[in-house]
Amino acid sequence: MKKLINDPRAVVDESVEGFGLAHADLVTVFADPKYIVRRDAPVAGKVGLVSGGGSGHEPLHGGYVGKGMLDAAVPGAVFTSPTPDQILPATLAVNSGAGVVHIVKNYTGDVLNFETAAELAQAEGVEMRSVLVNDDVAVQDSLYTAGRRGVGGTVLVEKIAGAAAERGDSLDAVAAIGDRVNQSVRSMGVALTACTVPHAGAPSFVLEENEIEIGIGIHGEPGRHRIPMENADGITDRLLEPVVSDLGLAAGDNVLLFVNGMGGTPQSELYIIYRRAAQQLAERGVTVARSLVGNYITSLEMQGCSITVLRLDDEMTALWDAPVHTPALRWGA
Amino acid sequence: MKKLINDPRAVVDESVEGFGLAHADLVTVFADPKYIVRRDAPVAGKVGLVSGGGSGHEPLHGGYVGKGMLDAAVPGAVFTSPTPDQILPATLAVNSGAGVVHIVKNYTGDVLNFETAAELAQAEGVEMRSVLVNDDVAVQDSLYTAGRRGVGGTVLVEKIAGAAAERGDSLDAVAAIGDRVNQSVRSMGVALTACTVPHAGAPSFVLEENEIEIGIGIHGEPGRHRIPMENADGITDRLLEPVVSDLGLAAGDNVLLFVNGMGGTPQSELYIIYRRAAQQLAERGVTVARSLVGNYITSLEMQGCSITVLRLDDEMTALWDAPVHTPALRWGA
Amino acid sequence: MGLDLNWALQWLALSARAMADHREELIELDRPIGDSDHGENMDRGFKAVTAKLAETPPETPGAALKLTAMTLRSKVGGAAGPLYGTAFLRAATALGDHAEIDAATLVAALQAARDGIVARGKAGPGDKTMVDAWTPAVDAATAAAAASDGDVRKVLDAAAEAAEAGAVSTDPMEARKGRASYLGERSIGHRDPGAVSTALILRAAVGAAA
Amino acid sequence: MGLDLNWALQWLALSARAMADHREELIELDRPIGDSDHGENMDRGFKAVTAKLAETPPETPGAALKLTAMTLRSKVGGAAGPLYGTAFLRAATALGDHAEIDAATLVAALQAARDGIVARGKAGPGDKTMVDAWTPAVDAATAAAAASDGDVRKVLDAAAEAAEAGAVSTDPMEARKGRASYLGERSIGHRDPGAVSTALILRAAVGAAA
Ligand SMILES: Nc1ncnc2c1ncn2[C@@H]1O[C@H](COP(=O)(O)OP(=O)(O)O)[C@@H](O)[C@H]1O
Ligand SMILES: Nc1ncnc2c1ncn2[C@@H]1O[C@H](COP(=O)(O)OP(=O)(O)O)[C@@H](O)[C@H]1O
Ligand SMILES: [Mg+2]
Ligand SMILES: [Mg+2]
Ligand SMILES: [Mg+2]
Ligand SMILES: [Mg+2]
Repeated sequence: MKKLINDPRAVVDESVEGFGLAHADLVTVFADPKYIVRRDAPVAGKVGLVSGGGSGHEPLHGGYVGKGMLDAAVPGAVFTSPTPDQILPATLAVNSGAGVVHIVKNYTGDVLNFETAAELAQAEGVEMRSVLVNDDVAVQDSLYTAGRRGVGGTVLVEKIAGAAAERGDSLDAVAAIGDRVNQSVRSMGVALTACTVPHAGAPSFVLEENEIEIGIGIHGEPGRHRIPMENADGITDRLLEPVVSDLGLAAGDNVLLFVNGMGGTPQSELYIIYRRAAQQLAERGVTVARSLVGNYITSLEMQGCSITVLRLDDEMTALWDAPVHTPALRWGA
Repeated sequence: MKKLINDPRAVVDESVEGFGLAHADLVTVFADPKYIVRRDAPVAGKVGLVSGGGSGHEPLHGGYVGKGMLDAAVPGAVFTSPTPDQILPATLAVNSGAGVVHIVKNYTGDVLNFETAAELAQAEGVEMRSVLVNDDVAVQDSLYTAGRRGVGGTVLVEKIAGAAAERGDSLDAVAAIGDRVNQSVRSMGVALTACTVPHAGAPSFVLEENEIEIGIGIHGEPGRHRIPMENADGITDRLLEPVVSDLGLAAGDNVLLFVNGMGGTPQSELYIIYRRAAQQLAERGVTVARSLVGNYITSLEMQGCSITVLRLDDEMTALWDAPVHTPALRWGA
Repeated sequence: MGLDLNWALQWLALSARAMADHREELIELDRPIGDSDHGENMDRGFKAVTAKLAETPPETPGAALKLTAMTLRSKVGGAAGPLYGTAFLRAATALGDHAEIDAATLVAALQAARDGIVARGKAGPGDKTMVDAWTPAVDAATAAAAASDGDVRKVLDAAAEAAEAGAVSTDPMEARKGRASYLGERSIGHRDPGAVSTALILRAAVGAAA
Repeated sequence: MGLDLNWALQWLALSARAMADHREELIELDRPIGDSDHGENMDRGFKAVTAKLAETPPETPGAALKLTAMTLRSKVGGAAGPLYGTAFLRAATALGDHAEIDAATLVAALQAARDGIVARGKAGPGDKTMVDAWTPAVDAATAAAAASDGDVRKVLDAAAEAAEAGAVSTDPMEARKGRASYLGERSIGHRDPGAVSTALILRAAVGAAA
């Protein structure tokens, strides 16, 4: 394990400190308990938006704190959800009185810790809502399981719900649009290599030189199955097909196509994936109205990518286009 | 070698095609000969800015085509400078009559090919200037050698010269500010792992599990020397020290601190490097007035980073802050 | 003779030592079917518990468990933090402010812990989680309390042994809850790390009573 | 008897075959002291030359070399593209529109090629570049032309042999030009890929005259 780190246990502390130094114009970083808030929080009259989760997915979530997106982000240890002791003060810090929405990726740990924090915040008089993100079609959903994970769709939920909050939507409206995005978005990922959690010291799984792992999540966990290496077009089709069919996409639909790098894949390769996915969608009569290509929700240095498709309506499109000014996503502001 | 590619020889073709599909609102992509121009080029009365070089450094240069930065980018084969047959039409396409500046990283191949293209363009009546970028302090400069390479500083030259062109500066003025940035910027890089050129099929060099390569360039070439692995703070100091002393930084100086990922290093680690570098500069009484952290000039999937420091004056700062709207760098527009 | 404050403190100290000693093992168990952090999470959590207990010494076994619950909840994160936090909190409530714990109270506390985990995590037996250690432990403790003459050591021992067997029993299960559920059939053949940490904690309770 | 159009076409065809056959070798030479692309660049370039010659057949040796120059310049990129492009262009100019090339013209063409490379790349002997193959080749060709009875085959053979020795002579050199110069002392002990491709191209010229 070779990493640009000092003490493996200080990775999150030092990284978030550096992040705070680099983006002091946009965010304020609290060290203990650790959370990141928008510099001008709480914004009077605005619904607060808080997300968080294990670290190692940067720029998610800290990179999305700022005007038009999150009011606060709560980073846990690497791949470990944060604790209520962090989530609660972050929630209180961004509550202007209009209430707070938690955006929670569907993992047992995240759900339980945000749940506890929400209860505590409610007990302190904050009106709370939560949006659960579970867009990963690699996981079979059922009443009896932990259900689908939240992956790439999270970025889109945060952007669009963030724009709704910024334009002054009510607590219920912000939560509703977040839910709507979640219901309209699906993702699927592939790993070419595993990643190594700093405190674990060894990779989470091992892939042979000619193997890839299909249906991986973002926590260095193995995926659904392992197959021999294929070319980019073949892999793209494998990822896109279940996304398209689960969404029930049809000719005439407008979508946002998001090709996400897992952290260790060159941008040039992401565009090769994007090319094929865009061609395949075009062939089905689906219009790619908006796109996003890059490392936006990562799994440390993992090589691989995920494809996320969001079925757009006019409101979502307008909210996607609305100004955003965060360390990792910025336009119109 | 596991890569998200199809035919190793089609990597640049397909990647640039995908790039064009994803950013059709900003750029127009020509396939053969291959070059990328700003959608609204040539911009009447504006000096044209063209850069280019081998592919594999994405988002450099295509990602910087757009308002406030480059008018055209010319991608060569992976790690191979483009040819005059590409550079010439790109140059002609962005010439509005106000002349064109070539921004060229100092590599023999880039210099020779841009030189030829500039001669041909001049023969067709285009007024030409060129700015040579050679900011890599890892390379000993001398009259008798190929001289320093152009690395991280290139991004800053392109942004600042691009802003000067956008505000209407003359051909000479744009070239002059480009030269001034180049004279005020220095960089140094480190690799934790090598990268693999698709058509070569094997890594350019091999590092043991406890070795790192100091003073690497961006073409997967080995660096100046190999040392045992160190922690992030130690590595930061090794990179920063020659940059600071070559620049002759003194207390009271204002700088832009740019921590760049080589493509395969997680963002969290880049912030750990940024933290130390910012602290070290602060200790010397140097003010970090602007910052940039991320994968902006890469070497495929290489793990590692580079540190670039630009000594700012008021004009450079204002030009840095000026609006930019490109696929990879965007603010104020 | 019942279990007192000393036992509780000793139990938590031995649990902390077990988490430190088995940190790597729990990480390794979490690697193939999880995210390689369970050992790190539990070790970090119990180190914090040790510090907290030294900082503000509790006066009853129940208070000790409550402090443990709050600390685990605030320091562990992940799935294990809230689940163990709830377990210790419910157990603490079951103990009330008794200075001594008899066999019946002990069984009630174990049952409350297990029920808390199920209430929070919604896992049932056979889902390949720590519930598969807790449930046989509660059943065995109940039986031991009924069979024996109220010897708390026998109750503890029965619980630990059943939890250990319960942890082993997760090997052939296909996970339906927690991170391992994402693997579906591929989770078969691996032991659940949370079930193993549960067995270690219950074994520490036996050691503390020795 | 001099060298004619057939020789020129045969030379370029054999050069293309040599670049394809030695593609991996040239990549491997470029790996430790460069960027692993010289074999790919040369192979791509000469494949394009072959296609171009078939597309628009030239009528003189000079025209064949000029077409080669333009194609290499437009297809190779990197350092090698402009350098070989200039070399072939200067050689073409030296050949003029002669249908047959005698020994003196051949030497003049080789010299013009070398001078073009030096003018563009500013490398001198000992800088560990293709100049270290071209310069001894030109010297040996000059001597062979003077010594022999104007036998172009002997001139070509002397040039190729000297270029091969020149390529080997780059092994102990410390690079001062091109990418290898970034390595400083670490470039010592490696052979310059451009010097090797030069030797291969000059050896192809011998084969074409056989
Ligand atoms: N829904 C659940 N109910 C009971 N136990 C669970 C549940 N989900 C996970 N667990 C337990 O938590 C353990 C994992 O804990 P840990 O690795 O610390 O958290 P995370 O899964 O968030 O990384 C699993 O081995 C399992 O025993
Ligand atoms: N300044 C120079 N003068 C002469 N030859 C040079 C010069 N620079 C590089 N070369 C030659 O070019 C070769 C490298 O070519 P190639 O690998 O195709 O281009 P690049 O170095 O741009 O990747 C070197 O081996 C060397 O022989
Ligand atoms: Mg975890
Ligand atoms: Mg090259
Ligand atoms: Mg875990
Ligand atoms: Mg090369």
